[in-house]
Amino acid sequence: MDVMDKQLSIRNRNLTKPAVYAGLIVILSLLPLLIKSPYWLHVFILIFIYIIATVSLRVITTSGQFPLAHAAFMGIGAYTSAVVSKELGWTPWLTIPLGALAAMVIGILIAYPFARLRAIYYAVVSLFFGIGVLQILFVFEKWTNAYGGLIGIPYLLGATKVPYYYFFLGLTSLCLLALYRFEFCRIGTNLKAIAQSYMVASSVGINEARYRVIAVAVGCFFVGLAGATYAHYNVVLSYTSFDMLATLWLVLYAIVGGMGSFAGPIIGTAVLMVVPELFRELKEFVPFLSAGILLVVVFLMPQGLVGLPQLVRSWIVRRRERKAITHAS
Amino acid sequence: MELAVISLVNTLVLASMYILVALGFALLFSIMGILNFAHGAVYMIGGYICYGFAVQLGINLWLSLLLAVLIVASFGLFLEKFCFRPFSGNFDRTIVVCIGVILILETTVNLLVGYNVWSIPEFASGIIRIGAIHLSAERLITFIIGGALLLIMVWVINGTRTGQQMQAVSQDPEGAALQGISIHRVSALACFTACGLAAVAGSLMGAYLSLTPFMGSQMLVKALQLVILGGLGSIGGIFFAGLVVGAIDATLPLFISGAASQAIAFGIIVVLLLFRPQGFFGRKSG
Amino acid sequence: MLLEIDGLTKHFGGLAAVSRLDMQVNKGEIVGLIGPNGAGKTTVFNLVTGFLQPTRGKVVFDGKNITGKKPHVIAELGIGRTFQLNPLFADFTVLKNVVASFHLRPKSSLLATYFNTATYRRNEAYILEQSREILQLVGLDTVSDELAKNLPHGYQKMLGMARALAIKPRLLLLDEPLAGMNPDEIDFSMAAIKKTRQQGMTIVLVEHNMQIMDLCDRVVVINFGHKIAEGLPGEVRRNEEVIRAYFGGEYVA
Amino acid sequence: MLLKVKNITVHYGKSLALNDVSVEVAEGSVVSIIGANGAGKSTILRSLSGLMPLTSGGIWFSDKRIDGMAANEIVKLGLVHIPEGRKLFPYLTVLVNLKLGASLHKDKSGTNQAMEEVFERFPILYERRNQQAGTLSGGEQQMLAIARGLMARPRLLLMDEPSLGLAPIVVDELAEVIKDINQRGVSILLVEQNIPLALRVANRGYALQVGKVVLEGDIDEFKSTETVRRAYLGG
Repeated sequence: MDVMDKQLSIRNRNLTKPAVYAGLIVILSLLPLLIKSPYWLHVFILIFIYIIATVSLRVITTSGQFPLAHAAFMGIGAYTSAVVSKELGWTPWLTIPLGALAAMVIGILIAYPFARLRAIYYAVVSLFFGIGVLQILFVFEKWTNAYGGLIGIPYLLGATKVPYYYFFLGLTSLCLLALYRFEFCRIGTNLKAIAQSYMVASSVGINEARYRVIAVAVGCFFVGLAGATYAHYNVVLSYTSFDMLATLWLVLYAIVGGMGSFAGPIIGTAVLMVVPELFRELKEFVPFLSAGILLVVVFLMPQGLVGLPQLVRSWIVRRRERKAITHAS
Repeated sequence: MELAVISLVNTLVLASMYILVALGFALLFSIMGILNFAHGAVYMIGGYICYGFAVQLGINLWLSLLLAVLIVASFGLFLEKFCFRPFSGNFDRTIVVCIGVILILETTVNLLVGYNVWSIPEFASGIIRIGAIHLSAERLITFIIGGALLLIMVWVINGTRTGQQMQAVSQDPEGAALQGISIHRVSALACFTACGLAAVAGSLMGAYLSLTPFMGSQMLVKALQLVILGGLGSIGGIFFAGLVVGAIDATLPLFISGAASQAIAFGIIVVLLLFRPQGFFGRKSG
Repeated sequence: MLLEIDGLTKHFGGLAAVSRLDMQVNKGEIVGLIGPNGAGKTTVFNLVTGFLQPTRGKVVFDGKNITGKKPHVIAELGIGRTFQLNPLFADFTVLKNVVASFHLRPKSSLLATYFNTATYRRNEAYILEQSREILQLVGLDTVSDELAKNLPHGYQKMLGMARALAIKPRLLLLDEPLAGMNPDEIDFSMAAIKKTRQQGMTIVLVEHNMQIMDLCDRVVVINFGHKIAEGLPGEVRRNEEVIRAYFGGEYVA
Repeated sequence: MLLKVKNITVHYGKSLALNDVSVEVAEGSVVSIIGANGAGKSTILRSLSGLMPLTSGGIWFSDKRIDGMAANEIVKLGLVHIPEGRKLFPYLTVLVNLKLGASLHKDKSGTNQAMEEVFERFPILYERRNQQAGTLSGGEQQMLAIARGLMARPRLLLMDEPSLGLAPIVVDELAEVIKDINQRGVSILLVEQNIPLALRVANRGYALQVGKVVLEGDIDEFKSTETVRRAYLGG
């Protein structure tokens, strides 16, 4: 099995992977020609946005930190951009980067004190932070209209779906490219080193605190970007999109897809968002479906959905072996 | 004066309910290494089951409470065996399992009774007068039941063989197994108790306030606050943190508008934890 | 003098794990730090490398006071170490363990790293070459593509040493380098230590296995945090207090 | 034979921890296993008490096969393991630690009697009975670990490095305690790095090297072998 994996991964590295990605982008680019339903375009656009969010979440986890405030940072980006463009009349093209930067700055500010927390302490304290920071929306009710929902946010590209579809397809591809490079250069290696053993990492001179902060800064920037663009696409914001439950869903997308690989969160997001839409007629029974997916993955696929091909492969091999044995005897 | 007494009573009521839920949550964490994110949902269905028996089926209220507790506690046994034991100590996968459980419970509630706000009838009615002070009997009974259960729990954990075995497993599972203690039995018992306590709190809170689908996640956050603030593994810490959080929740809104008080409450907690990551009474480790 | 430890003391709760320890290490020496289990040897290493803060006392490295500095700063100054329980970058390959440990020299800036500049690529190519050399030195070049967690115990120990060498240290602290090794691995590991020493490395090592004494220029014996003897390996072996600490009263001849 | 370990092989993750090891303990004897750190000594005890699954081989305790049984089931048979590092319950009192040692025994009078005997043998534990176990000194903790093991009323006591971190004078005391327990009818399988202690109390010895038994024999013969002298006494 090991040999097989190695061959496969070598082949992947050379040609298959880029080809697959290019093919995927071509197919996705052609999709609006086939799908005329604005509803389905909407679903795809949301998936693109959430892919940025979950992949940026995973960046932070590669450093061994498990943040449970990621949707709140998405909210920081979204509300910053929405409120500034609405109140000051700035163009979204300017406020979107501003929203992303706001998320990053707040991320950096908390990352320093949080760098002394480990494991579940980090997770739980960041969870409290996420809930608390969201309460600030209610304090500034005048601008955020947090209870009723913020409306009247300027559109980024008008009211039709197709331009957004291409915009987000491009943006998400760029973000993924940027984050991919981040993970697979020495910076990412250092983050993974810290996650595996922070003692060894610091004994070879890696500044643990600094790299943990870098991971958070990058993760928060990209999720802030996702939030800010979402604000000017959806043009209505509700705080429930960014609360604890929303954070937990982001985490679920990543875990169900598979935290161990770059592709995991992408696959997890796509599957967990598309499947409920496919079975929309089931209405209030849909959550059972989602729960079913969660339970199937957690019990049968320890590596998440990305581990499925290998699982199937090893299952086939085992079956073949069993057959061979019965034939022999 | 009156304000002070009211906020004191409210503090005690809230604190006793928070502690009931948090104690169970802490038991599961220290014995199985499970952060049970579904504990809030378990608390919620406790309330809804009690409501179902008492209002929809018209059964005696106290009997309904008892039935709700038994059903939810048995559900705890199921959770232990099929959802927690396979993933003990694995943070990622327990989150997934717990959210699966939350989804199933919440959706079931939605299908059966809908997402409207309901209320369980009062367990006691009327006003009790002590001098110049007026207290609702409902609050008093909630506090008395909560307080009594907590006292019983403290006695069980510290004074009985079973409780000592629970502590042993939480301090050194391998050491405990070598003394012939069955870790599975202790885990199952902890889960049974934890879910039962949550159901009591859910039913009482459903009468004291009301039943909403959000009560679960709100209580989950409280339980997390208590357990982390008190210090993992410290029962005294949970009680202390319960009073602190209860006081903040009962008192701050009297002075500052709701949202700001919430933000400040979380701010206080985050800052406390940054200075003392092991909580008030935490044993120094990790 | 390369390392000077002066009155080093560490209390855990009320107990002194290390008590007023003085110790010097000269350039080019191999010094053995020995003592029974629980004597405080690993604590000394943790104090020197910044993983623990001393209660009192001073650590001077190459004329510079490094007491209380962060571990990564001390690594940067040139002290490399291994760990007793030998944590690894378990999910990296053997080669990547060493490559990842080449964090300090040569160092690329964050931006150069991210944008894959020519300098960064040159640095990484150099690092790859150096890493292979180090693996050859410790005899792990044949398993460089294995995942570290799949290596046998003895190999993992040697990988720990390879990793410490990757920071190009001037002082190497080895915590039980021979523990859990079979006789062949012990011979091999001792040879590797000798080779590093011939290249001019200064080494302090903690070990139970008395075979290691043959390698040492000088031995410091501690028990319950106190230094009880110091001297040439031969002298220390005959020291009554040392024999008592190790074997109990009965074996004092 | 009270205990028969036949050709057991154990893996720790993917690496081989024990390779075809056989050990026997006769009723009433003290058997010592010596070897360096990482040789697999603790692994033997951990497999015996059900903490570690076997890859192959079998274990018989008074003619009953016990490999594959759960740890708490094995204790019931009278095979009691005092683990390395003691594994006390540090935040419970000495008294409660001792009571937990008798978790399996339902009869109160038997437990009380065992408790009396234990206090008689370790008066210091009686003095400290209401103190948290974590606050005892190293030597006292080791005595408590042994006492807790005795509370289970063992037929065979497995001791893993009881001398770890103890001062020489306490080690002497420990040797006396081991001999005394043995004289009262409990068989003992001792794993030690402190070779003199191991050789002093045992009737029979095994030497382990990287997961394999390289030497075994009755104690006098065992002691006199060149390998033992050279490898472990540094002479």
